Formats: sequence, C-alpha cells, structure tokens
Amino acid sequence: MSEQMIRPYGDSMNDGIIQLSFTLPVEDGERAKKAAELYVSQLNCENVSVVHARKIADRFTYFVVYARAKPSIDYSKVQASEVRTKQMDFYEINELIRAKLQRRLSVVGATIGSDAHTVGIDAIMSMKGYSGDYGLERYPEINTYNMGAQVSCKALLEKVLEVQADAILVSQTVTQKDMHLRNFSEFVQLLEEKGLGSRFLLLAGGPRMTNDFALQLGYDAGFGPGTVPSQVASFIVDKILERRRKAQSAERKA
Amino acid sequence: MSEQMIRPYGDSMNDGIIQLSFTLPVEDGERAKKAAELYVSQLNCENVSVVHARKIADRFTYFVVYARAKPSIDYSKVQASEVRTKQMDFYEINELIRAKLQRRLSVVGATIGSDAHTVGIDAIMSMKGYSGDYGLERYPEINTYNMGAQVSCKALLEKVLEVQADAILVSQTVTQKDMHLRNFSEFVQLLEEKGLGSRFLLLAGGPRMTNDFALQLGYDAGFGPGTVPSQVASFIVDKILERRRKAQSAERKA
Amino acid sequence: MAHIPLDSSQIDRLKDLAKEIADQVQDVISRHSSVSLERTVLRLYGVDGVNGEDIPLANRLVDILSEKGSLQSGVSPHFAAAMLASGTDAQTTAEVIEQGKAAFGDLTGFDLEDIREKEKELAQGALTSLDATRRRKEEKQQRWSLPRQPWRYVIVATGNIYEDCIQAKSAVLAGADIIAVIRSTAQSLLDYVPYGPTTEGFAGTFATQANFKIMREALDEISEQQGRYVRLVNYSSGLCMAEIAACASLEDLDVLLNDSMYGILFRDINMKRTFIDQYFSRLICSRAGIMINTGEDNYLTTSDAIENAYTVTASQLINEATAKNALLTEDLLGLGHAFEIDPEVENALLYELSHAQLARQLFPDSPIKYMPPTKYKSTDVFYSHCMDTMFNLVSVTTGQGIHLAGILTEAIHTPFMQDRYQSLGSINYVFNIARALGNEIEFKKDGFVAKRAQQVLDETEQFLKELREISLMEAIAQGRFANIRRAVDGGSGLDGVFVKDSGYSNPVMEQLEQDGVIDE
Amino acid sequence: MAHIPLDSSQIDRLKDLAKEIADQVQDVISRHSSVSLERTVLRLYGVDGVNGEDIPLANRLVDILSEKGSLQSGVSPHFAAAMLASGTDAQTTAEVIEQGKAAFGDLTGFDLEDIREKEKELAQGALTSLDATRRRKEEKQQRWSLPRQPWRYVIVATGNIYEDCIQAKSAVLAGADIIAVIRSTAQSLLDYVPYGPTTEGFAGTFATQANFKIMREALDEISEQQGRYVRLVNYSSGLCMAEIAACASLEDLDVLLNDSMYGILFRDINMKRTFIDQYFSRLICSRAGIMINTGEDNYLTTSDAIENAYTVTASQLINEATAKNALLTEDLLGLGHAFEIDPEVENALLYELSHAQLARQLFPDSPIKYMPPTKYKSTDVFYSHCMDTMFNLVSVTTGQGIHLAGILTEAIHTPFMQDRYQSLGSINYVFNIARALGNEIEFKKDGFVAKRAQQVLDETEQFLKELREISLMEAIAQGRFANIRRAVDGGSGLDGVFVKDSGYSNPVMEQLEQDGVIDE
Ligand code: B12
Ligand code: B12
Ligand SMILES: Cc1ncc(COP(=O)(O)O)c(C=O)c1O
Ligand SMILES: Cc1ncc(COP(=O)(O)O)c(C=O)c1O
Repeated sequence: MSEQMIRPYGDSMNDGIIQLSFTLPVEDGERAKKAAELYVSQLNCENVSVVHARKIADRFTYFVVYARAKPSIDYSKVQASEVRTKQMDFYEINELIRAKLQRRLSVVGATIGSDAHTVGIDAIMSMKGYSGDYGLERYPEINTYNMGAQVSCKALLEKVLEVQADAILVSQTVTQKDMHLRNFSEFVQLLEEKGLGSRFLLLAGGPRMTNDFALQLGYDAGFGPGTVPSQVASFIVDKILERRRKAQSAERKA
Repeated sequence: MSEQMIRPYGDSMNDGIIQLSFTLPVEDGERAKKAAELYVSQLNCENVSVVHARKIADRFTYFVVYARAKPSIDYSKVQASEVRTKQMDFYEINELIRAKLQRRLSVVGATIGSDAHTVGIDAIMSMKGYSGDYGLERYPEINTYNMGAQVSCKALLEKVLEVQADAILVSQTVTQKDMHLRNFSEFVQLLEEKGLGSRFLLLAGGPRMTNDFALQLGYDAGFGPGTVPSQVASFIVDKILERRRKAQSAERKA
Repeated sequence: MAHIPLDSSQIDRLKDLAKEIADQVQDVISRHSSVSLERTVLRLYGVDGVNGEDIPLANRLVDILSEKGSLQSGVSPHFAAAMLASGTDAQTTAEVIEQGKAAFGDLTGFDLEDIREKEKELAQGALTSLDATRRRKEEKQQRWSLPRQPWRYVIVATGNIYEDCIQAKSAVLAGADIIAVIRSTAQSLLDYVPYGPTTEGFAGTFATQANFKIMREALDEISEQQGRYVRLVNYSSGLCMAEIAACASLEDLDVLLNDSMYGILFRDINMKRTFIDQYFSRLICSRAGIMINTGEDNYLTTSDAIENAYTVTASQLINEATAKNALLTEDLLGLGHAFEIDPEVENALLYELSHAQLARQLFPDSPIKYMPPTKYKSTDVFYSHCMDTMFNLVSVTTGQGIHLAGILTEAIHTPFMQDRYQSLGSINYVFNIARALGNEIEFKKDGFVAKRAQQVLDETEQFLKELREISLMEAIAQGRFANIRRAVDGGSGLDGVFVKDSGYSNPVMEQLEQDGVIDE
Repeated sequence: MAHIPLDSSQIDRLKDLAKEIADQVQDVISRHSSVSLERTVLRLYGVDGVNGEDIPLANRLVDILSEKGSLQSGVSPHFAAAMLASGTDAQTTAEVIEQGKAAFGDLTGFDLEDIREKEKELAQGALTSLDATRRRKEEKQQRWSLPRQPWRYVIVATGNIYEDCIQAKSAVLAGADIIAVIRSTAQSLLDYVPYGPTTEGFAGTFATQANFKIMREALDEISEQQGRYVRLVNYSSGLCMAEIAACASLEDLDVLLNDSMYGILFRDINMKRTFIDQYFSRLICSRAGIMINTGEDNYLTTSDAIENAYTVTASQLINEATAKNALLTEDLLGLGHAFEIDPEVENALLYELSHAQLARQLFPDSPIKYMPPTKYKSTDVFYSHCMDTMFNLVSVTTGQGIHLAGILTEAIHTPFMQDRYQSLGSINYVFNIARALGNEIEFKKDGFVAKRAQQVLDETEQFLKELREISLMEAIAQGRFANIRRAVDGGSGLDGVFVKDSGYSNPVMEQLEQDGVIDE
C-alpha cells in the first residue's frame, strides 16, 4: 500500500487544526495564557491560539485552545484488528449450530468485580436484545446463563464449569482508575491457574473495549459500543466450529 | 523564583488530562480510530482514549479524544508582558492632561484594510464607550478622530499628519489567513518609509491582540478583548508624558 | 407556573393506595431488626473507631453479641449493662469489650431497672445530638440564606476526599448550591462503614464520618465566602443505611440518598434488610433534619422512560408514603425523576415537559429531584452538552426543586473539574434567560402534554392497585420495577436480619416514634 | 402554532406607511442608472469574460461609453448598434469593441428603428434565460422535493471554491438544506465582478460566475444522493448588486443576500447607488425565481437588540415594500431578524420568543430568515454551543422559515468542517425533540411576550411615521438605523451613478416591469 501521510483537517487539507480544552493549576492572567500557549506548543503544535481563559477555582484556570498540530502520520501503515467473522443472522446461526455442531451451545455471561452495570451484558444476552437484534436467550440452539453484575471471578468460573460453557462473556463498564483492566486480567489469571487457559472461548466487552485491547488482555475477542447480539453469536459459532475442525484434523494426524 | 512544574489538571494534580476534538481525512472505522489514537500519541500524550468517532464527510472522520499530556513546564519561567501603566479614571486622566501637558491630546483611530469591523474601535473611541466606561470622544482634553473601517493605511496617515496626532489607534478584527498581521505591519512600514517610525504613539487592538504580540509587530502596546477606554487613555497620557520628560532631559543635556 | 389540570380526587386515591402499600411493608419492618440497625444504635450511643484490623467497634460488638446468640433482644440493653459494669463512657466501654476485657451479652446479674435507666440516658444523649445537628443547620441557613430553586446539584468523585474539596469549591464558585460526594463502587455492598479520611476510591470516594467532616468544613468555608449555604449530600443506600444516617447526622450533612428500593434493585441487596434499615435511617433523617433523595431516576436507565413513566410516579408515591411513616415531612422529600427519553423520539421534549410538570404538581411542597439525561448521552461531548441544555430548560420551566447538573462527559468518565464548570455554565445561562418562562406559557388543554400526564396518572393508579393486591415485595420479585427481578429471600444482607424477641429493646427508635414529627 | 393577538388594522397601517416610504425612494431610482446597472444589461445580453488585464469586458465597454460621454442614454442602444455593425454575436462584438477594432458610443448613421429592433431581440434573449433558470429550479424542486421548515442554512468560507465544495457536501450530509458561500472581505467594494474559479480569499470565497457554477454542480450531485433539494446562496450586496444577480441567475442560484440598506450602513456604499442597483437586481431575482435575504440582523450587531428591536421590524417592512415594487412575491422574501439579546439580561429568552413570534406573524407567507447569536458569543465554545441550542429552540417553536446555523466558534474563526457538524447536531436534536412545541403552548394573554410584541409594534409605527416625514435617506443620514450615519452623497460608488437622459433605453428593465409578476 503506498504511503498516505495525514494530518488533521480544519478547513483545508493538512492545515493540522485541532481544538483543545484543559485546565492548568495557575491563577488566570496574561501569564496563565502564556503558559497555556507554551504548553500546547510542547504538544507538537504551532500557531497556538489561546482563545479562552477563565478562572475556575483558586489557582486553577480553564482554557480553550485552537492550534495546528505538526506531525503527519502514514495512514497506510496504520493497522487495527477487527473481529473477523462472517456476520450471520438469528436464523442462519441457529441453523448452522443444528447442522454442523449437532448440539446446543452453552454461554455464560457476567459483569465481574464491584461493577454493577448490567445493561451492556443484558443487551447481548437478554431476550429483548439490542437495537432490534434478538438477544442470545432467544436463540433456541444456545443455552445462556446471565449472572448479572457484581459477580466475583470465582463465582463466574464455578458457573462456567457447572454448565460446561463453550463461551464466557465478561462485561466491564467502570473504567475509572483502570478498574476494568484489573478485573479482566484477574479472570484470565484465574483460568490460567486452574489450567483452563484456552479451554473456553473468552469474550470481553464494554464501552471502552476494542478488539485490539481484548487480545492484549488475553481474550479471544473484544466488543465495544453498538455491538449487537448476532455479531457476538456469529463470532462464537464460527470460532467453536473452527476449533473443532482443528481438533479433528489434529486427531487424524495422531 | 523557585521552580514550579505544572501539567494539566483533570481531577487530580498533574494527571495531565486534556480534551481534544479534530477531523482526519480518512473513512470512519477501526483503522480510523487507531489513526486518531496514534496521532494524539504523537502529540506527546499517553493513555489516549478515542471516545467518539463519526463520519462527517466522504473520507473524513471527526473525533473526540481524552488523553494525558506528558510534558511538564516550569511556570516560574513563564513571562508575559502586560501593558504597564497606573490605571486612572476619566477625571484623573483629564486632570493630568490639563495639569501636566497643558494642551489637548490628539488621537486618530481606524480599522484598516478591507476589515469592516468598527465595533471594537468604536467601543474605545465613541462617546458611549464600553461596559460603562466613557469613550475617548467624551474626554474634554482629548481630540479624537474616528475614521471608522475599511480605511487604507495611506488615508490613515494623511489624517494623522493633518491633525498632528499624538497617538494612533489601529484595530483589526478579521484574522483569517493572518490578514491582521499583514495590515498591522503594512502601516508600520509606511511610517518607517516616511521616517515617522517613532514620532507617534502606536496602539494596536482586536480580539486576538495581546501586548506581547503588538510589541513584536512594532507597536507600543496591544489591547485585547475586554479593554475599556480609560485603560487606553491612561496608557496614552502616561507614555506621552514619559516621552516628554525624556525629550526635555535630553535637551538639558545638550 | 405553567399548569396541567389534574383531578385532585384521583390524586387523593393515589396517595391512599400508596399509604396502604407502605403499611403492608411496615408490618415486616416492625417485626425485624438487623445487624446494621443495631450498630447504628451503638454509634448513636457514642461508639466509634476501629480495632487493630480496621474493623469498626460497632461491628465487633454486634458480632460478639450474635455469636453469643443474644442479638434478638437488641444491642441496647447489653451495652447499657456493659456500661454499668465498666462505669466508663461508651467509647471506653466498647474498647474493653472488643479487647475481651469485659463481659458482653449476658444480662443475668443486672437489675433490669438499672439497665432501662441507663438505656434511657443513652437514648437521651442520642436524641440530643440529633436535635443539635438539626438546629446547627437551621442556624447556618439563616446566616447564609438558601439560594432559589432549582438548586444546582453537582457530584464530586475523585476517590480522594482532599481532591474532592478542591473540586467542590470550584463547583461552588461556578454556581453549585449542593455538593454530593459519590461513593466508591464497592461501598454499598460492605457490611460496615469504613473509617477515617480516605484518598483512594473507584469512581467515587468512600463515605466515612471523617470524610463527611472534612467536606462539610470545606463547604462551610466556601458558604461563608459566597454568602449562600451550600448543602452536602452523601449516599446511605446499601447495607448500612441507618449507620450512615447516624454518621451523617453527627457531621451535619444536609441530604442523603435514601430510597426504599434502590439497594434492592440496583445493588441486589435483600429486600427485607433494605426495608428494615431504611425505616430506621429515615427516622434518624427526620429528627436530624436531613433531606432524603430517592432514586426513581435509576429505573429509566434499565427500562424505557416512556413505557415505564408510571413506575417512576408509583415509586415516588411509595417513597413518600414510607417516608411519612418514618416521620419525614414533605419539605424533606427529594423525590426523584429524570429526563431520560430517547432523543430520537419525535417531540421527546413534550413528553419530558409533561412528566416533569406532573411530578411538580403531585408533590407541590417537596423539593423534587430532577436527574439529567444519562442513558442516551453521547461520547460526543458537544452533542451531550446540548441535551443537558434542554434538560436545564425543562427544569426551570417546570420549577423543579433540586437540579442535578447534567455533565457533557456523562458517557465517558466521572466529571473532571472543567466538565462541571461547563455544565454549570449551561445551567446558569438557561436559568437566567428562561427564569420566568414557566409563568409565560400555558399548555393547551387537551394538548399532548396534558393528555400525556393524565395517561401516566391512570397507568399509575392501575399499577398501584395491583401492588396493593400482590404486595410490594411480590411486585419487586416479579420484576415490575426497572425490569429487574429480585427474590424475597435473595440478595446480600439477609443473614444480618433477625426477628426481635419479646425482650427486644431499642429506646432510640421508641423515643423517635414517640416524639413524632418535630415542628418548631 | 403559538400565537400572539395582534391588531390587524395596525398591521395594515404599518404596511401602508412602508409602501409610502418605499415609493419616495422609487422616484430617485427611476430617474437614475449606474455603471453596474448598465454592465448588468450587457451581461444579460451575453457579454462575459475579461480582457488581458483581467478587467471584465462589461466594465471595459461601459467605461469606454462613459469616457465618450454617451452613457446617459444607456448601454443598450449603443451595444445594439455595435452588433448591427459587427453582424456577430454579443461576445464577439464585445471583444472587438474592447480591442478598439469597432466603433462604440456613436449612434449617428444607424436607423433608430433597427436599433430598437435589435435591442428588443437582445432583451428577449435575456428574459428567456431568466425564465429558463426559474423553470429549471422549479423542476429540480419537484424532483428532489423541498425539506420542511425551518430550513437549515450554513455558510462555507474557506476562500477556495473546491475546498468549499467538500465542506458543503459534509454539511449536507449532516442535514444542511441551504449552503451559502460567504464572500472574501473586500469583494463588496469592488466595482466589478471577478472572473473565473478562485482558490484564494479572505474569510470568504470570491463570488464569480464560475464559482457559482462549480458549487451548484456539487450541490446537484449531493441533492441527488440525499434526495432533497439543497439551495445555493450568495451575496449581491455591494457595488455590483444587479450584476451579481445576473450571474447568479445564469447559474441557477436559489437565494441572494440583497438588502435595501446593508451596503449603505455596513460597507459605506453610497445610498443612491445602492437603491438604484438594488431595484434592478430585485427585478432580475423576481423573474429568475431567486429568493432574496435581507440583513436586518446586522443592525443588532452595532445597536442593542432590545432598544432597537423596532428598527428591525421597520426595516423588514421597508424591505418588503421595496421588494414588492420590484415585483418580488412574498414567497421570495427572506426577511431577516436575529437572536442577539445580551444573555445577561434576565428572561432574555422571553424577549427573543416575542420578537421571533412577531416577525413570524407579520410576514406569514414569507420564509423569514432567523440569524443566530453572534455578538454575545463567547470564545468558550461549550458555552456558545448552549446559546445556539436555545436559539434553535426558539426558531422551531416560532416556526421560522430559514434557520441560520449558529456556530460554536462564532467568536473565533470562520467555521471549520467539524464546527458545522456540531452545529447541525444541535439543530437536528432540538428540531426533532421540540418539533410540535409551538402547537402545544399558548403565550399568556397580557403576558410578557404579548406585551413586548405590542410595544415593538407601537415603536415601529411611530418610527415609520417619522421616516415618512423626513424620508428614508434622511433617516439613514441621521444614523437612525444601526446607529450608523451615512451622508446622502457619501460612501463609495456615487461616481458611478448618472441621470438618465430622455433617450435612455433599457429594454430589459422595461420588459420586466411591463410583464409584472409572473405566476404560473
Ligand atoms: C445505566 C448506568 C448506570 C445504572 C446501571 C444500571 C444497571 N443495572 O446496569 C446505575 C444508575 C445503577 C449506575 C450506577 C453507577 N454508575 Co453508571 N452509568 C450508567 C450509564 C448512564 C449508561 C450505561 C449503559 O447502560 N450503557 C448502555 C449499554 C448498552 O452500553 P454498553 O455498556 O457499552 O454495552 C454495549 C457494548 O459495550 C457491548 N458490551 C458491553 N458489555 C459487553 C460484554 C460482552 C461479552 C460483549 C460481547 C459485549 C458487551 O454491547 C452493548 C450493546 O452494544 C453510564 C453513562 C453512559 N451514558 O454511558 C453511567 C456510567 C457507566 N456509570 C458510572 C459510574 C461511576 C457509576 C457509579 C459507580 C457511580 C457511583 N459511584 O455511584 C454507580 C455505581 C455502579 C457500580 N457499583 O458499578 C460512570 C463510569 C465512569 C467510568 N468510566 O469508570 C459512567 C460512565 C457515568 C459517569 N460519567 O460517571 N450507572
Ligand atoms: C459584529 C460583527 C460583524 C458586523 C460588523 C459591524 C461593524 N460595523 O463592526 C458585520 C455583520 C457587518 C460583520 C461582517 C463580517 N464579519 Co464579522 N463579526 C462580528 C462579530 C459578531 C462581533 C465582533 C464585535 O463587534 N465584537 C465586539 C467588540 C467590542 O470586541 P473587539 O472587536 O474584540 O474589541 C474590543 C477589544 O478587542 C479592543 N479593541 C478592538 N480594537 C481595538 C483597537 C485599539 C487601538 C484598542 C486600544 C483596542 C481595541 O477593545 C474592544 C473593547 O474591549 C464577530 C463574532 C464575534 N462574536 O466575535 C464576527 C467576526 C469578527 N466576523 C467575521 C467575518 C469573517 C465577517 C465577514 C468578513 C464575513 C463575510 N465574509 O461576509 C463580514 C464582512 C466584514 C468585512 N468586510 O470585514 C469573523 C472573523 C473571522 C476571523 N477570525 O477572521 C467573525 C469572528 C465571525 C466568524 N466566526 O466568522 N461582522
Ligand atoms: C438512591 C441511590 N442510592 C445510591 C446511589 C449510589 O450508588 P451506590 O449505592 O453504589 O453508592 C444512587 C445512584 O444514583 C441512588 O440513586
Ligand atoms: C444583506 C447582506 N449582504 C451581504 C453580507 C455579506 O457581507 P459582504 O457584502 O461583505 O460580502 C451580509 C452579511 O451578513 C448581509 O447580511
């Protein structure tokens, strides 16, 4: 792919225009404005224009700034993994399970840690589903167990083993102080400890989730805002079948 | 002054939090988000979180981003010039002119070039003034000539010479494509050419003006948003008297 | 004020239904107590502090008692006995008990008269302190005067109480009238109240008595500086409703989030535990002059704001009825509702106006609490800022009591200092330019707004009738609120609930009930 | 729609007064012509292009004529004569004249009959092309249908017409219904129309016929794609009002900014010149089906929006009256007003509602143009965004015709692509959630809104009476509009005005006047 250098666009190509707002721990005044200008120039920007400055607390000033960002990056070199799987609908998915897998899939989901947000996981699992797309509970070929929120990693794993789950859905909404990272990783570690590292299909999701990020965390896929249940179901079926194929061909070799 | 390192403040000291919004010339999608993330990391930022991405034109995506800016700057080293003069009110100023100068001051003002904005210069010169502060026209001890907008540098200079002005007020509101720079400088050059470089007190003003910036342009002072007429009058009287003192002491020496 | 014609006899019917439903729950309440309720008694008797393992003494004492199987009669007589024995003050007595240096849990050998005497004395002390905080607040409100409604309410949530103070002062500078310190995510599930000042928390700051004190002092300072009384809010929902109410009262807090169902639905706390604790916590609030805020707004985050509008109204009525059973007066009822309709719905604003106006007219003497859009907030902060701006308009137009600041970064992170500043900028702008809009306009009779309000009222009446039949607890079990099902014996905290035995004694509660509503 | 009770007989009085004032001006107009008016005739006859020094041929020919002292009789007969002589088409004839290869300016030796014949023929051609553009537009509006009001109007102003196209398409994607290409700062003072596509401009893009074509093609493309007809706006104010109207008509533009006083007040263009050019430009607009937008909103940028509200109403009435004299029908009158009240004023929104509602009711059949807040916009883009959001609400509630998008960066720079996107985000949001609000509410009779509207009407009547006495021109000289004084013989462009002599001929104008209002 040929080089494709890009910069931000305000009203003409490569003008590099960006808008910023931030707060500095200084009293408002000409010096404060100057500090804001110098600071933004340290962010690889030029033509820094501090258009607004206002005291918002003793010794704190709030700024609105427009500037021209200097760097260019080569878009042709930018890579991002996306969940790769052919998107199927409710009927195709159930049909595929019946035809190829010849048994019902088992899926367990939960929001772990002290996170009490269930709307996200419910959107994927509950009957109702999300934005017109049925939730997993409605799939005749899938047994779903939605444990809700505030579920400990231990409790989740017990359930997983109890129902012999194929896939585990972990949701995290609270990201403050990187709480979600710690919780996501804690569950992966628990699986490792129990030597169950790769036994289950492991899916992560939440408002700040990307597939790249999930892979880093040791999950098989990550789903962010706007995900609909059929995308998740498609991925699960696809991967489960793929794994089976691999397993079988491995057997044959042996 | 002892070192004082500062970074932006979100909700705890030195967390470096800033908000950005900008547009990149790429189609929306995971790769676009990634590009935005990489781009902002090129702006000396970390923990870059691309919270919003949306197509706003074919091949253009708009982003909202929060990130932690890495640099710290030493506030104790930040300098900004402010117009230095003791602020006097309407009465003090007129009194001072009567007492010390013993003649009326003459001031000419205009918005030069194709810029048609007069509200700024009028705020300083017209009777009415600005935010409760009388305009220069109301000062009994000041003869004011407000030429309005769209005035050529040539026309302005002619007026200045005709009325033997002490001070010249130049206003510029349109800053697009740095139009104001060119206009401000053009007038300074015209004065140089005519060998009138330092004869008049030269004041610049406008929404993007700062004193630092005016000095760079070769003006004696710069006034930005919120300026009131009495600040301008104080500065003029102050400087005129100062110059006269200098001139006199010079004479004495000679 | 703009106005919708409502049938007052229907309103009376609704309030009567709610009262019946509340009274059904009251039976359960009166037969039971809980570990946290008992710990509350100890705190009001003057027991504070933690042991070597950071376990609050109140918890240790109650645990000792239940291990001994003596909790059914209540902690009060046992503690009174211990004090008679030790002959020292409450705190010292608690410490020696905790260290195992004093007997606890066995009344044999004590003269019941003496015990009752001592209990009375301790209870008196408790009530005196509750009266004292109420008076201190009244006095402050005199000195600094209260701002006009809608009161601008913002949250701080850094996790660090000292950072919170900076943020709170900044918000007040920008116009905030009420500061709420949001709690760390896990706290409501803790069966104890953490101790001391804290600087670490997740998406919130721990509610501790020390933190209450630190923030209240910061707000007194800024109230003085700004010349208006800034109220302090915290959250009592969870496993320690009454205990937190006690701590709050001791530190002059002004408002507590305190809902009859929130803990059940959104924290999966057992319903009996919740109802029991909630009752005592509200008795304390009423005596301490603490306003309660209820959490109806939360329903709309898990169920649709149009379809389920009637559940909000029903819940407000139930919260009002249960609160009145706990002696709270209307001026202390910050009943909740919210601006949560999908912005894609055409004329969503007309629904919002209708719902907000209805709430206003149903509870004319209560400072009803209006929550901003959250669920449909976008991560595009500019778009979200517009939603808040329209919310601000509806609030001032319908004359809401407490106005929660909508935050443009709602869909992203807990508010930064500048987010709050921007939010208050919009509020101040809208409140000023539209101050009298409510007085200027009429809603067309038989117009959409009026018809919609009537529809919600009718659905509410229908719903309350069902509740009366199946009981509130059963309705919750069936998932009739917020589309969330909670079993009667499910959730956390049930193990801390016990049936009072005949000898049970809790003179604080008795005294509060006996004195009834205080009006000076 | 919400409604304020107004006295229809007072409205009739106001319209009659405005008509009288307009007719006074009409006398001046009919006795004079101007260089740019004559150049317009040449353009409509088919003269285009520039010479070696980039001077438009139209300018060269008129200059030659005035040097010869023959302009008083109008360019038409002379050019007709030249064509008879050259025997070629208009363009070629103009070229040879410009190159000095053909006589021009002397009618001796020509048969006046033949000349009149030729003029008639040329005029016919001109009118045919005006009728053609009107029909092409009607046809497009059939094919793609017009969106419902308020029409979302945004400006593009990069200085580069190709960049403008990108921005325009982006805006349409976000919901824009009307695209205006703002002109470079200096253009309105140029006494000629620049030629060809341009990529350099200051705070705007030059208005050239080529640029018109390029943008109109871009918009046709996107109209097709979006299935709604997107209108194109440019500006005819300045020294070339009629010429730009001619160019615009040739390229199927939909709207022109065209005000009877803007050029005088805000560009210091001579008033006679302005009135004369404006009349012919409007005759062309009416025939070409070009809507005009007037500039009352500008007054409020230099004078106070409450104190001087009546000047806006008066100016709207005068613009309407002068436009009707130029055969424009009400559906083509985008009369201007604005949301420019200081946000610090308590209940500013009630004033805005009152003013907007008044304008709506005074011109029920005109697509009145509502301008956003500009003067009090803050450089805090978040705050400014709130102001626009409230503006959007007033607009949809009072049912405005053309809605100028307020931009959050108004106080900073001409809009970037994302600024426009954010602006339209707010507009789409508010228009959707408040679509029917106007139908839902009544303004209390004798309420503030109603009283305020009446006050503005009364002040307007008083003012119009004075104008009738002292004449419009004198009033402008006295600074009665926008607090700006302009002398009758001051400003630029007066030298281009001349008195028509007895033999003056301008068959295009005659024909347009003769045909009167076209209704199909
Ligand atoms: C609803 C809500 C609540 C409700 C939750 C009700 C419930 N039962 O879920 C209530 C009111 C109870 C609540 C409480 C709190 N909340 Co809350 N809440 C929200 C809110 C408004 C909406 C979240 C939501 O429902 N989104 C809709 C769903 C559908 O989107 P989603 O979660 O992204 O899910 C989609 C995808 O991510 C994906 N997905 C999600 N999970 C998974 C999992 C898998 C496996 C897959 C495949 C896909 C997937 O699919 C879904 C559909 O597309 C947000 C603000 C906002 N607008 O985002 C704040 C927010 C999330 N809450 C927040 C906070 C801090 C809290 C509290 C902790 C505050 C406090 N201290 O009291 C409390 C306590 C909760 C706790 N202990 O954790 C913060 C989090 C800040 C942060 N970044 O960490 C937010 C962002 C608000 C804010 N700005 O402060 N909250
Ligand atoms: C009012 C206004 C107009 C009016 C002007 C009326 C008039 N007679 O002045 C009208 C409607 C005519 C107008 C037209 C245009 N405008 Co204009 N206008 C504005 C507006 C809304 C307000 C400016 C204003 O009056 N500010 C109030 C005054 C008091 O503030 P101030 O100028 O900063 O002055 C203060 C200080 O700076 C200082 N000061 C100023 N000058 C001086 C001089 C001296 C010597 C001193 C000591 C102090 C001093 O004292 C003053 C009081 O404190 C701004 C947007 C905004 N809100 O800022 C756009 C704005 C300035 N306009 C703009 C543009 C582009 C135009 C046009 C060119 C658009 C077009 N292409 O048609 C036209 C044409 C004008 C031209 N040829 O130059 C842009 C400029 C963009 C840029 N950064 O370059 C702005 C920012 C709007 C926008 N976002 O697009 N405009
Ligand atoms: C009534 C009520 N209690 C408590 C909370 C806070 O949640 P937590 O109990 O987790 O602190 C809320 C949240 O909005 C609430 O509405
Ligand atoms: C009627 C009218 N004409 C023209 C313009 C644009 O100014 P210029 O003539 O400098 O292009 C405006 C600006 O808003 C206007 O209102």
